[in-house]
Amino acid sequence: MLTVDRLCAGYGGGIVLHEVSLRVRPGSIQAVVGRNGAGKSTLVHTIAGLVRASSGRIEIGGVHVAGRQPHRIAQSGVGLVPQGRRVFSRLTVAEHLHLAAAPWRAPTSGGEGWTVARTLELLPRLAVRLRHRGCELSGGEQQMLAIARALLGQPRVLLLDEPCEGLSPDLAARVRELVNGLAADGLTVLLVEQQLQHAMEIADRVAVLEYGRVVYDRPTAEARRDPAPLAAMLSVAAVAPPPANRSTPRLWADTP
Amino acid sequence: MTGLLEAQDVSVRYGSLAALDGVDLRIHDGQRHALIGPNGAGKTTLLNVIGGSTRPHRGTVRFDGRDVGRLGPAARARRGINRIHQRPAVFPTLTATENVVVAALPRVVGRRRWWPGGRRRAAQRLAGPLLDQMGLTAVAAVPAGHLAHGQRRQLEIAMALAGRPRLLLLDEPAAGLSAIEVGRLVELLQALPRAVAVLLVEHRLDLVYALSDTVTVLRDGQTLAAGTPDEIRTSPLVRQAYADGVA
Amino acid sequence: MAAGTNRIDPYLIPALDGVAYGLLVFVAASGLVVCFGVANILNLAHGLLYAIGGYTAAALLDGGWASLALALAVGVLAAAAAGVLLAGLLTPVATGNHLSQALLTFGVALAGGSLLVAGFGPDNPQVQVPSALEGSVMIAGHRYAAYRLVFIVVAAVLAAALYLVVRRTRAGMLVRAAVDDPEMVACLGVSPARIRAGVLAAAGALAGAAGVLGAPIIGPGTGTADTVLLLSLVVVVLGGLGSMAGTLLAALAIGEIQTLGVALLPSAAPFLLFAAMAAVLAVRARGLAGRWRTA
Amino acid sequence: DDAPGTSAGGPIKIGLLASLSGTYQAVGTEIRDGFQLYLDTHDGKLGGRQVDLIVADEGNGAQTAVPAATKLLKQDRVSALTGIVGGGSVAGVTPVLNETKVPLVGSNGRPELKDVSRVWHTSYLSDEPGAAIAQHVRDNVKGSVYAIGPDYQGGWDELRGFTDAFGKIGGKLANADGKTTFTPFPATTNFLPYFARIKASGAAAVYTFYAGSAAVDFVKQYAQSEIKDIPLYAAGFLTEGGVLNAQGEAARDIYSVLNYSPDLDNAENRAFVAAWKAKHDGSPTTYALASYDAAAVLDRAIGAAGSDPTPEAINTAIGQLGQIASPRGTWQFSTTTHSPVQKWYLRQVRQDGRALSNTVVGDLATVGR
Amino acid sequence: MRGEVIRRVRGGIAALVLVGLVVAPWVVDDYTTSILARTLALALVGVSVALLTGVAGMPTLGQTAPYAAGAYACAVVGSRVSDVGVVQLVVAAAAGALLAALTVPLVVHARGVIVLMITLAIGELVVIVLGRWRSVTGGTDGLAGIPAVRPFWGLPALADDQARYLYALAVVATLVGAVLVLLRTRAGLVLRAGRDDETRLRASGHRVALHLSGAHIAAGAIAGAAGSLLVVAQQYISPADFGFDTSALLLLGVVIGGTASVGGALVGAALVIAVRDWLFGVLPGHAPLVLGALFVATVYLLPTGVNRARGRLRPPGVPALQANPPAAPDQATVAELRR
Ligand SMILES: Nc1ncnc2c1ncn2[C@@H]1O[C@H](COP(=O)(O)OP(=O)(O)OP(=O)(O)O)[C@@H](O)[C@H]1O
Ligand SMILES: Nc1ncnc2c1ncn2[C@@H]1O[C@H](COP(=O)(O)OP(=O)(O)OP(=O)(O)O)[C@@H](O)[C@H]1O
Ligand SMILES: [Mg+2]
Ligand SMILES: [Mg+2]
Repeated sequence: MLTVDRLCAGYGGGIVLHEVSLRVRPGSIQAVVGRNGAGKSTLVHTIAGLVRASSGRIEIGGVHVAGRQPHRIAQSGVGLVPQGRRVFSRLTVAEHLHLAAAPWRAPTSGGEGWTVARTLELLPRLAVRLRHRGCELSGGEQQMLAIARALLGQPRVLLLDEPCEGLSPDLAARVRELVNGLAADGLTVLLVEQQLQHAMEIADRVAVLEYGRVVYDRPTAEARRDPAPLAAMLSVAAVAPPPANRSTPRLWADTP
Repeated sequence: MTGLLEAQDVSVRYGSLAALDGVDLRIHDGQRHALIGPNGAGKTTLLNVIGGSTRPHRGTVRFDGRDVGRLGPAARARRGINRIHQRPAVFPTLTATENVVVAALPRVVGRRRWWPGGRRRAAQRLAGPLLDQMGLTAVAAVPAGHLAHGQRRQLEIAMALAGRPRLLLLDEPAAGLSAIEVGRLVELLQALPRAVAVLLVEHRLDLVYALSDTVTVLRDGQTLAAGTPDEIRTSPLVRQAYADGVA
Repeated sequence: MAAGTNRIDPYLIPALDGVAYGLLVFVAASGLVVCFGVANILNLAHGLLYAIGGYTAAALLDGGWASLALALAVGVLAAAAAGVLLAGLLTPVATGNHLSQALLTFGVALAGGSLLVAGFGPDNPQVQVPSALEGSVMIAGHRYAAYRLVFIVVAAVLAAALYLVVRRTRAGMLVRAAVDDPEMVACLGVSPARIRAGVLAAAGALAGAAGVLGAPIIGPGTGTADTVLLLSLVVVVLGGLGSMAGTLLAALAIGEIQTLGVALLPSAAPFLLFAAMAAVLAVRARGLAGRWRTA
Repeated sequence: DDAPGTSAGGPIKIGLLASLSGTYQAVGTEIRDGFQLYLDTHDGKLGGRQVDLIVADEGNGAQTAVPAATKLLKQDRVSALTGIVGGGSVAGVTPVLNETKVPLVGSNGRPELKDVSRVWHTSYLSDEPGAAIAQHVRDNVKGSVYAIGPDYQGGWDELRGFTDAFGKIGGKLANADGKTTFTPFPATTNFLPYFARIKASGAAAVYTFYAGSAAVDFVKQYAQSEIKDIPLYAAGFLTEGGVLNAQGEAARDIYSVLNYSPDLDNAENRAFVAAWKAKHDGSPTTYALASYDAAAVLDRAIGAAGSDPTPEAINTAIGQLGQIASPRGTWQFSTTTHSPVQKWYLRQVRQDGRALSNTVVGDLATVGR
Repeated sequence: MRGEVIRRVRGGIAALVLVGLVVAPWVVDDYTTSILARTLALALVGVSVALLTGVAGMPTLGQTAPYAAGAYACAVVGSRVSDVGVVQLVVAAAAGALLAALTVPLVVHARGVIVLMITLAIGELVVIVLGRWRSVTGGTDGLAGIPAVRPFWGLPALADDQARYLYALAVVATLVGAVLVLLRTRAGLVLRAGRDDETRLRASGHRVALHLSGAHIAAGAIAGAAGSLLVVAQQYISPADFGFDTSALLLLGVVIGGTASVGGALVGAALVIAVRDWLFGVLPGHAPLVLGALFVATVYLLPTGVNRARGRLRPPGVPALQANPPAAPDQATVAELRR
């Protein structure tokens, strides 16, 4: 359970997030969308403890964590896939996986634990790059590594900041499918995503952030029923209809 | 008609891994060419070879009829090859405006560019409208290191345009941009002077089809197919390539 | 044949000594390798940590093996504690912010150095080697200090251990990861502050050990800290910042330059070290020029 | 500010500049303590006037010494300056001395100076120890001598003093090209490669000059090297003061030449050593002695300078002092170089009770120009 | 708003300092004046260090090399050729620039700590040469007896501390002004960009090596000119003036001043050198201890210096984060936060 209540945060001299409130139940996916610079990453970073909250509450599993050191928050089960990958440039893929693996931590409720073998099965390209260093990977490979790194920490709360950026469409679809499965296993997921139709595919709720404020926060089903306000807010033509079968990767998902 | 850019038989090896293996590419003036393929196919590597930051093991790169294989990235930029990077690369302590000014300096034209400070002033005049086009006016005075991810990408596009490119190399320009920004980007690219050639790497195929005249599909460092967007869209080979890229 | 041997003969001992001296420099520098080479924390107080070990040795050694063990234990602990203290002082300075780190650690080195001298006096104290090692041994007809021979073994063991720790253990990986992106390390649930304290403690322990063991060769005194710091910095940077094999090679090269080089070219002796260093670094930088900031 | 010099019987300001931090701290402390000892044993008075001793830190050399001296001369307006460890510092301070016209009674370093009208030294000229011992080495060593020293002005002078005098009386150097070997200073911490060359040269003895930690390194490595059986002659600083303690057993039997040894048998020395030992551990060194003598010189000069001891008057008075009784024996200023004409002693490191010490084993020449 | 205030305050402080410097010789005693003159020379070297370290991103421990070249060139010219200040300045600056130009191939391709070590080696080599080339440099004991300088043909020689100080002040002010103007042209902008990301700068078509060489040579010329001021200020030079500790203190001073700011470098370097010189006089034997403690304290007390050295955090004077949303309420929050 992740609760954000009247959260304010910013950098140096200015405030970026203004009284943001969100509530993500275990087993559900909360999507956050919004224009560039709206404060999505700031929100994610504040929850992870990387940006200091100036006021407001952040609760994880009922425990107030705002103001804690980032490593403490990570220890309480928060996993982060940051925007821009941020893989360790001088560590090899194998070392990344070794470092991130936390087999001693209890696996996510309901699901089996994440092992190196299981992540490599999910992201086979990494398996053939095990001895490459972070800086030698292609953009997409780095993104895969960032996802693998977060999963191996056996998170209970997963913060995904545009996890599909740079992934080929099929792989992106598979990642979304995976996230969906994780949520079904009881994980709490906060998903930042630019492409609304992709977010709506799997999310239970959609929130829109505008200038650091939550201006829209509804269940996906409701948003689908009445797509106009959302579409207007993001000036997208229309909200895509629910996919017929969520588990099949749709190869040409982007084809207009 | 000879092409603006002719890359022949380009190969790049990293240890035992062939990132590019005998790739040919030809782009003529004003052509909009897209490069697609699964992750790790070698798209960025090919852009690096053309931009001069990676030296190929084999093969030649000719630009505007001359062999540029021995030139570094700076010299190629001065000849008109400008690019944006897959990971937005900006000058973090410089403001957005200053970023654009720096990018514009080498190829700026202005009547007084030989006067002291003249070049800088000419570049400065260019920066405002470019930032405006990218929707960055509000953050023009913010150091680039403090911009959001998507804003950095937009800034880098503005920088690439400020260099008055003849060939624009775009590595996933739309990644991380919101719908509004993507729309703006499409408009901008479509409004580019016809003489500017574009080489676009993108995973969003809707954009590829909307923006490109021709498409090359790479996979495992080799050219899998090339043709018009319509040909590529219907080619079963290409679908196969993507599917295998996942498994 | 005989003439040939004769021509080589005078250089035999310098060449051997170059190895011993190089290894001494390596041991002295090993703490800085961990601290600066691997963890990217510029610690200009490294010489001070070494001097702590040296003064401990001078105070405790009485010519017996037991006192050596005691001095080693005390020296390592004291220097490690100083390292932790330094980590505490460094808390507000970001990793990789070399200039501010330099400012702070240089200050600590200045102040700490004068405290040490105030405590132990300005004279170089006497250091007593265990009597078994005091003498010299004969090698190929030449006399050579026994203690320096022992050093060759100690340093070899240390080099191997360091390599294993840095390359193969989780701790080594964490340290290297923290250099790249401390925030992401924190997001893996490990406190970067603790990593930093650990690194400085380890660096301190190594420097303390080096100070105790090296005291009979580079003894404690007012200039010791500066000498050790300079040599260590040269070795670490020449060795390619963190590469264990490179550091060892660089240390050996420095050793040979300072002994064999001096024996062969005495008139150029003052220039050898710095000229070689500038040349090597400049050539290597040229090679790396393309690679530096692309990563 | 009051002008330099004061009304009859009033206090007088003396500036003492010495290395109280850095590489030469050991020497600097001895210099300060030697001067202070004289004051303490003379009611804190020089020439009947209460002394206001202002101490400043010379640091590692000219670049810190110059501002510190400037403060003493221009802000504190001392009537005389004393101390100064490094020759380079003296050279650096000279322009300010000339500007303020204050005399310097230096107690250690002495560079080559064009104009010594206001500069006096109670120590020695750097080439004198070598010149004093040359004859003894010539008489006692059967074979050639290897000369080696540190590569800076002090080292050049010390070694030149020896090699010039030694050559004049027919001595032969063992060095390959007949010229002294100079080791980078202070960078050299490992002397083994030089020892290999000495061994190869077939020298019958070695003459050297080192001080401070270089002296410790040199002597310790010498004792473990393959030339440990070759007799070692040196300017006395090689085994003087604290370094001897650090060298320990390795220093045994080394011969050295110096203008002082604490075991000299005369009344002044007995009183001086006793007073020193009452305050400090160990015996006084030549550094302390020179500074003690500088105080004695000032004592007599201020007394002779009359009711208004201006810097000028003090300077003139120093020039007229004549013989000075001192723990090292009687000496006097040379009229040309303004440094002592004094007797030099041959000493050897020998067991003295529980500790090793420099024991006088003979008198050498009286030297001074 | 806040940036404006800060800029005003800074401008005010700068003006005050300048006025203070001009009237100083009439207010303080000779000793302080002479120390100030010497400090000005070193502060000018500090400016050249800042130019390389902060602006061009080449942290240097070797600016003592061109500094020494300038000083010795000036001393030699002063005692053998001409006592005219302008001539000496030009010769010294040229000597510094020449030495810097000779070392360009060593440094332009290196970055970060590697530059630090290469420049350290260059500085040490120069000091060694100075100590051994006795016919010209007077060896380790240095050169004394350099005749007093006359600023310009026909003017009287500078005989007292006051005059020497004012001469140094005039030269420093002129050169610093020139540097500030230079940094406002595109050269300054491009150098800063290169410090941020060289690869990106190349990709935009700039000749990075050329810019860096230019900066290096210019910094060498400034350091050379400072060398001539040192000769004027203390009429004596020796290799000890150009040793490693001078480089180290200058670099630290520049860090304290905030590496990228010329004014900061001037003040920081001057402060460090002045405090050291002052401490050796008033606290004999404890100067290193106090100086060391001061360095440590500085890191804590001057977070701006620290942060700007890092070059990541927001420099003062940058406007608020984003285009503020039209609504008003957050203005209060922002204001609260800033207090
Ligand atoms: N380190 C920083 N220092 C100061 N301001 C920052 C910093 N990082 C981000 N900002 C500012 O905070 C605002 C929100 O940034 P944030 O990264 O949260 O946006 P975002 O919604 O994630 O955008 P995007 O979709 O482009 O990633 C932006 O205006 C940005 O300029
Ligand atoms: N410096 C390097 N060292 C080793 N291997 C590298 C290096 N750079 C790239 N590679 C490898 O070359 C292959 C091609 O990489 P490239 O970056 O060109 O892929 P890409 O097509 O751009 O992929 P993506 O869509 O994921 O960005 C990848 O498998 C990558 O791991
Ligand atoms: Mg973001
Ligand atoms: Mg790519």
